[in-house]
Amino acid sequence: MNYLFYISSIVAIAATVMVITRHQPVHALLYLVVSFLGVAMIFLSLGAPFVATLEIILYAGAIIVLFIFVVMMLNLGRESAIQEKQWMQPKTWIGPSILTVILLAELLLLIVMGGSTTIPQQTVDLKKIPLSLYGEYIIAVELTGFLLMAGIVGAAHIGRHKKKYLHRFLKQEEDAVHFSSKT
Amino acid sequence: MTHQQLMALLPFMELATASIVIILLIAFRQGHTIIQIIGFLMMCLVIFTMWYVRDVLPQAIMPLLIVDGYGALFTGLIIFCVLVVGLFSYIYFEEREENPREYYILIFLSTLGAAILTISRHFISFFIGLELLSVSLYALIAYLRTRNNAVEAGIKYLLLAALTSAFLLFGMALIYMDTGSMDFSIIAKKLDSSSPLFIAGFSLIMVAVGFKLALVPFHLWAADVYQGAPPPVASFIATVSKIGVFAVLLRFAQELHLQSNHSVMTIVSAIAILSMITGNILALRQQNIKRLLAYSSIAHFGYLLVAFLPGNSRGVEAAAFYLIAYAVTILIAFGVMILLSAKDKDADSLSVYRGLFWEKPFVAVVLSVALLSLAGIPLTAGFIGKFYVLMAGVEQQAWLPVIVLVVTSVIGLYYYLRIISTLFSDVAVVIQKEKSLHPFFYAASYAALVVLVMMLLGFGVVPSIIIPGIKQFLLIGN
Amino acid sequence: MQSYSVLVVAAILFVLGLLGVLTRRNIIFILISVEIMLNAAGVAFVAAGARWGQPDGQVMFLFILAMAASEVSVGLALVMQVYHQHKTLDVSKLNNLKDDIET
Amino acid sequence: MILVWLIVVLLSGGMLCWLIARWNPMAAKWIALFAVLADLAILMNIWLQYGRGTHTSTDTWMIQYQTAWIPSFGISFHVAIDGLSMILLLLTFFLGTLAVLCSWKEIHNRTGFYYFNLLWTLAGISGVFVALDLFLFYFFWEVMLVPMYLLILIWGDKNRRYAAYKFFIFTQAGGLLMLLSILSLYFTHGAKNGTYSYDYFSLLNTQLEPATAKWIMIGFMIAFVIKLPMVPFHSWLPDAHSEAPTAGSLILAGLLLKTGAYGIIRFVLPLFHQAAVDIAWWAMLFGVIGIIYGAMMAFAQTDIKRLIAYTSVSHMGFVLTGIFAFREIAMQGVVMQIVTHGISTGALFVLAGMIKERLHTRDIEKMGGLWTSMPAMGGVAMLFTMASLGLPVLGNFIAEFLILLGTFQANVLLTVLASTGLVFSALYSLRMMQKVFLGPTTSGDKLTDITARELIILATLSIAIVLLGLYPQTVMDLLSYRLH
Amino acid sequence: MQEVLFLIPALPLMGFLILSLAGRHLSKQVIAVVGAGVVCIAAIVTIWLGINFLQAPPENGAYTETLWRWMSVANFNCSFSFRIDALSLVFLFVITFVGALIHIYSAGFMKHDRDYARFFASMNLFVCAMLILVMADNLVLLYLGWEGVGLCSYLLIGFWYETTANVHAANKAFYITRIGDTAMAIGLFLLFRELGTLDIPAIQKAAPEHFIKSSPLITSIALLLLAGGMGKSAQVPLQTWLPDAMAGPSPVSALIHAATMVTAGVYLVARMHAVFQLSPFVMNITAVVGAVTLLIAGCSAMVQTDIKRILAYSTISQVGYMFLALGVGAWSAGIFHFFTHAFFKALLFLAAGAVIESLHHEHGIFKMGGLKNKLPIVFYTFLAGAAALAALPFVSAGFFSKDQILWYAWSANGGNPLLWLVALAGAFITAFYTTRLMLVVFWGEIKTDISEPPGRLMTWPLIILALLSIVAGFIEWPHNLMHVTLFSDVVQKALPPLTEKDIVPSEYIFQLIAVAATLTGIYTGYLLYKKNTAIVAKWKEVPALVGLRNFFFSGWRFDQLYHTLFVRPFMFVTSLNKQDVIDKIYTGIVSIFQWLNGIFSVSQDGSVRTYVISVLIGIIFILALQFFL
Repeated sequence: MNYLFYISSIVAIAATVMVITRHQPVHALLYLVVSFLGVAMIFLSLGAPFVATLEIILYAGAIIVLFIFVVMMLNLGRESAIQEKQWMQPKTWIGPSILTVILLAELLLLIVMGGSTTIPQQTVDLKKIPLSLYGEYIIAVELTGFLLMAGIVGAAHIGRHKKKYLHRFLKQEEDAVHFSSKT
Repeated sequence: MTHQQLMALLPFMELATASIVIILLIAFRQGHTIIQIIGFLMMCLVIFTMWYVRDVLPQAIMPLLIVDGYGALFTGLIIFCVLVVGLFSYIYFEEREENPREYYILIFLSTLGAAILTISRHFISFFIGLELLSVSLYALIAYLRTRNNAVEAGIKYLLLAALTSAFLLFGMALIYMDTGSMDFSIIAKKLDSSSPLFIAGFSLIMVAVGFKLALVPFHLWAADVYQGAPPPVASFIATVSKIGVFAVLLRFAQELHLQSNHSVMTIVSAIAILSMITGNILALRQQNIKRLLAYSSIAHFGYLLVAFLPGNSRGVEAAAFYLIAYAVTILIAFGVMILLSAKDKDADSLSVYRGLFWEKPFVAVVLSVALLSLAGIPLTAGFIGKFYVLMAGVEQQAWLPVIVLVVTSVIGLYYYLRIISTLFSDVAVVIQKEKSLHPFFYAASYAALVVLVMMLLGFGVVPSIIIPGIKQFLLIGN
Repeated sequence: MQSYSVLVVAAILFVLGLLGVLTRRNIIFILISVEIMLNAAGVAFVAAGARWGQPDGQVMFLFILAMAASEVSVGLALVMQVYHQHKTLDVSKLNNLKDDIET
Repeated sequence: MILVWLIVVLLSGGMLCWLIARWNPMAAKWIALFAVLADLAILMNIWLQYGRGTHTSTDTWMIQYQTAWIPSFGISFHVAIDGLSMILLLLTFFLGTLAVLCSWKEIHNRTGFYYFNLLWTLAGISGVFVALDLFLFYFFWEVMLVPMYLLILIWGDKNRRYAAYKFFIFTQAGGLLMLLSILSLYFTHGAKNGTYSYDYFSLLNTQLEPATAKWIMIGFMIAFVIKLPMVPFHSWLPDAHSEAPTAGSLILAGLLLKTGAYGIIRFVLPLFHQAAVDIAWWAMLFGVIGIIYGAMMAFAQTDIKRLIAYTSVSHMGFVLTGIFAFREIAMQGVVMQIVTHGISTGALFVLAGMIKERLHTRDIEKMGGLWTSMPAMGGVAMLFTMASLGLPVLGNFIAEFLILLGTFQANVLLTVLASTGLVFSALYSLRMMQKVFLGPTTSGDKLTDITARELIILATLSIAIVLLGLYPQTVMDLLSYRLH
Repeated sequence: MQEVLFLIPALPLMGFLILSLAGRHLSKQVIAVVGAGVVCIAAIVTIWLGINFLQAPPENGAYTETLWRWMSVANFNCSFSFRIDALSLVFLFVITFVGALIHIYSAGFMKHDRDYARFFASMNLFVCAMLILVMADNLVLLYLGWEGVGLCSYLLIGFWYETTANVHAANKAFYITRIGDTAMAIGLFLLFRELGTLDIPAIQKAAPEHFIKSSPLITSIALLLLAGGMGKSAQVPLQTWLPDAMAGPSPVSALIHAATMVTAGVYLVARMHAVFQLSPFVMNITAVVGAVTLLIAGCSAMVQTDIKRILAYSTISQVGYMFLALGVGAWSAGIFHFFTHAFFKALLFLAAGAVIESLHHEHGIFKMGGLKNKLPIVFYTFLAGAAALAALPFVSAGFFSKDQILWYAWSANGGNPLLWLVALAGAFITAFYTTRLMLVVFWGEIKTDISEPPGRLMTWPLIILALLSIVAGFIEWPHNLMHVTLFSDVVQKALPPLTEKDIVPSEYIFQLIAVAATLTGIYTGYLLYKKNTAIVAKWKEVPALVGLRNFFFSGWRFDQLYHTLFVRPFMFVTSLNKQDVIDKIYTGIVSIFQWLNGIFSVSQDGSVRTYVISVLIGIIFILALQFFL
């Protein structure tokens, strides 16, 4: 299992590096899928097959698809790639990189200082998950429902596409102008 | 779940129900006014229920929540703020051509999130409450999406909130890894206070909390978001969201006795000092009232952290009182702003307020009182709040933060006085007589302002009317 | 397997996500990077759960998942609005709200 | 209870003025005048009751009133008067009456709000002079600030905003430090004695470590010397005085500055006696610096109100020096100085206001020879100029003489330096007189001499200053009510 | 008897109050009656009191009256109380009597002036203050009078305030005397610290017991008091104000700057003799100051061209004689000179005033001339005064008093041949410039037309004073000539006895020398200004002499010296700091914060990236904190 963990970790990290360096949105998203798959393998190696599956289905499946959908809808292709390419000069990433490396170093130092214990190589009983979900954490689950509702309501309102009107009575005039300019 | 636990949870359930009710109302195509009134009634119901169930408190709903006096106090405060915000929102949106219906759903949901924060005693409820609050806020901030910059403010808030949520989660994970539990009280038992993992985890959690409370150096969003958001939402962020997050932080600290942890206190003191300094300095020359209030709130939460430092009952009382005073004050400020806002432009530029006293003396005086309260001048609740905080700080002999508090308050005076002097300056702008508000709205908002100002002055002159109440509430469950 | 090695991996992923947030201009990329960070936090939770042999880590992961989903949905809706209003997803163009220093 | 009424009358009078001025601005003036006079009458009554007779009881307090205010903090509404308070309150209502009178014609707009602020300032000041609970004291200390700020801000001169800010921020800065000190004292006392209280009498018995006492005292001192003002902290004063309306300057110079001196006498000395003794030399030194610096600044000014303002700095230097001499003679002198400076400088500000009303300028370079057209005003001005330079017969002489006489026993060198203030005061006073009233006539148009209303104000002040110079014993007896 | 003491100062005070409060509504006649009347009554009361005093001297040598308790704090007590002993009586008499004459004169002199009431009010106030000064029972009350006369002097020098120069002169007088006053005040503080009282009799009594003779303490007290006296009495180096003080009307010069106020210093020293006697060093200083002053002022008087300035310098010089006398211990001689000087100097000023008034306010003596026949009364009275000033033997009061001083300058215990020599030179100089003045003004040809001769109101006082200038000296004769010691008998009661050196040359020799000096002086004047005016003209071509003349003319350049030493630096420093440097500190703090605001605002650039970096830096900082704790 250890090998599985290390290999999948390397895959996940490498794929993540690719995600943040690709110019093409779609490429990046595909690498992200790889990264998620890697993470799923890590979960597996940690004895959590259930979340590994969820990782693949929901993250790699649903959320990535949502992204791809938006990318396609907004037709982000070449233009955005060129723009990112221009942007990705050393001077733009070198500063943040140094800072993040410092943060990483600090985190690693604290983690290592925190000592270590061996993670037991056994799968957590799958039953326990739904039991605790619908047992002690039932309120959290219900709240999550509200969280999702908030997301949906919010997205529905924000995503609604409406022209800018100063006033509803001006709508028709503006439409007329719009029309005349077309013809 | 026992009957009593259900009773204790009743107010929160009502909050949740309220959002559903609104959805149903929307589904039945009810108008703004109906929604508003129903929402208002629901709020009143929540407060009433809270009063009603206070006898069964405290009730722990293991492992996630504990409804005790502390939670009830802060929830009550939150609900009160939402009540006022709701009233102002009604006025605000009635004037604008934007469909305000989803707005109320989101308001209720985020209130629910904040309320959950006040009673959570577990990382999961902490996290969910926070997210419920933030996700609703993303949409609320960008609610007037067609207006310039509302979307920009929304996306800024979203990106940073999500980022800091990740920090929060990572921090929680580290602590979980360290202690094997996400329950505050169990963490407290298992905690080795000098554990590096715990410190790292707490630091990361502080990022998220600091972000929500707009503490330096996680404060940069605040001004932009206040400016871009509709004033009622900005007031909501300034009050409800911050109260909720502060409540959970305080509970977390109390449960874990963080105040005795030297490194944690160093972190908090550093943040407090930085916030006080930065907030006040940033506000010095700001011409936009919304931004100015944002900066001042940065400073105020720095002050509040000074009350947080001692970790004794006086500190908690001080924090509670300060939050009450602050919330009332900020609501007045935003209320005035909403009242003065024109249809297509919020009254956020200082020039709108020039010579307001001679045009609308009542509003100007109200605003002045609020500003004096923010500045901590006697006769106002803000003074007692600041006094309380100082008292807590001095008692703990936290001299450095206390001195910084005093010095920065002096700096802060400058910009509050600047606004006041603008209000009283001579050159009165001819206020364009647009379509004035419906008389009812005027009456309602004036009444609200009067009540708020009475509270502000009442708490300021006779704080005894509220302090015993706070103490009593805080005693429940302790 | 040592617990810290998982945490190290999670930290690396987390920091990579952070780097992505910092270096990318496209809002979608930034959202993606945030997702990476959340995912990293999830890894840490699952590892912690595994260490203590509790289901709580995995339960937390589920909540993270839900939160990520709702966040992304609102986020993408905002992205659409941004694109419609600004005709660009360049985050550095979104700086109308800022301090105007009076002189 | 009667003491509460003193304040309540002013507060409610102020509110009433504001409300009624909408319909009848004239009524507001009369209400204001009536309110202040009522207070003056009440106080006189108390004085006659308690102050005159030989006091046989050992209790130095004439009247006390105490009721709980914020019991959870140990804060009570505790007010009381002794001789010192009585003197200062009499001064307050005396000058308050004149302030109302001299605003009679000067304030044309927003009359009601003006009198509201005026009365509230007076209320805050009287509160400061009677408060015996440290929290209450601080409360009033700040209460007098806001209306004064508004007085300057709204009815001030051209540069009023700047002056108002400066005034407020300086005072508040000191005030907050004082608050810190009050809190420290509260907790130190509580930790020692187990009872947490802000009450003056219980705090009096606090045993403090020398280092603690020093720091706590410094907080108090800074607040008071800013108000006083002591020299490095004086820079708010010329601006505030010169921009304020006449009544504002009168109250600022006559009363507000006195709260600083009062604070030192009432709180710093009894509460931190040893610490105060330790810094006495420095305090006296700064007092002397103030005397000389203020005088030199006054000499250089061309703005008449600024000039007078700097003379206040100089005169208040005497107060500081006198207090820290720790001699009874000097202390009597200090109280005399407080009273007489209030009257004489107040009168000078009133005169400056009258001149400004007529000439529309404060620049003394543009004045000259005003005696020709306004001999009566010139005469009064001469009187108060002489008072300001400490001419015998007038009250200020008694004050300065006693202060110097007392301080001489404490420190010879500093007293000698302080005495040079007598020369300096002659320099600036006569320069002012020369530039304004003497010399060739510059204003071509005939100026009206003082009117009947102005005459009442000036005559009252003149009589007061002369009486104080000839019968200072009245004040001294009143004060010794406290000292013995 | 004692109960009426208060009337003496109260009468002029009443006059002041009436005139200052209601003066504008009264006619000039009423004003004159009130103004002069109160002083006359005061004079009558004084004379009556004096007669009583001489006939039946009170037990302890003084009348006292306490009006009310002024201040009583701790161990400091002082009352409004008056005390008249022989010394005070002399001063009282001069003040009220000469004062009354001058008031009467003024009624005529000022009759065309607009501010008639103000003039009399100020004059009355002056008399009142001066009376309080000399009647005061304690030093605080004395100080009150002391400052009061300073005020009146200021008011009256600047009486014609519309001329800036007059106002400057008034200010100058006030400033310089204030310096002396301050020194004196410090002296009082010191006295009080040592003795615990400021009552004059108590001091007289306690001082010899308390102080060690010649101790630094008593020396400093005496020096400080002397400094006060020097300021008021225009002694070097505080003499520069007096010549400028001539800007006031002539009666003012006569009353304040000749007869009374300038001798306040003399009074103070005499009054505080108990203190001065304890410090022989300070006595010597007093004598030296007097000697130097009389010489310096005399030299300046020789070359002045303004009639009043000549008289002013001569006043300084004569007061110098008084100081000299006091310094050498000839107390009564000093007071006697004050007594005679008051008459003849007041006379000279009044007469000069009459001259000036008649010549259209012309002050320059070289523009006068030939007035001998035009203004006969003025001429003869002036002549009497001049004779007294020049100390013409036997026919003038000045002779008797000055002769005594000359004699004691050598023979008294504190005396010294050098002092005598200086005094002698002074006598010569005095005679010389007096002659010069007389000759230039009254002889020669008429240079300016005369408007109207002075009326009777003005001439009668002149005549009375002239008579007194001649006869006043007869009450005290040099004892080798005729043993008349009416004056010193009286005064001596209040003053310490005179001690003389054991071995001195015969007094006759001194008198002869003095008379010779005077006569030589008169002759020199006659020679240079009447007989052979060419000599002076020739001298005017010698640069060294012209330089010397200018040096004398400018009063030995004291003004310029003070100007460069004190005035200019003071003006410079004050103007430098007009904007208050300390204020700059605060504005600096404000700018620092504004600058900081600018710096901090940079972080609010609206870019999400900046915000994230800030978060990042924040967490890095917080984590880093852990490693350092």
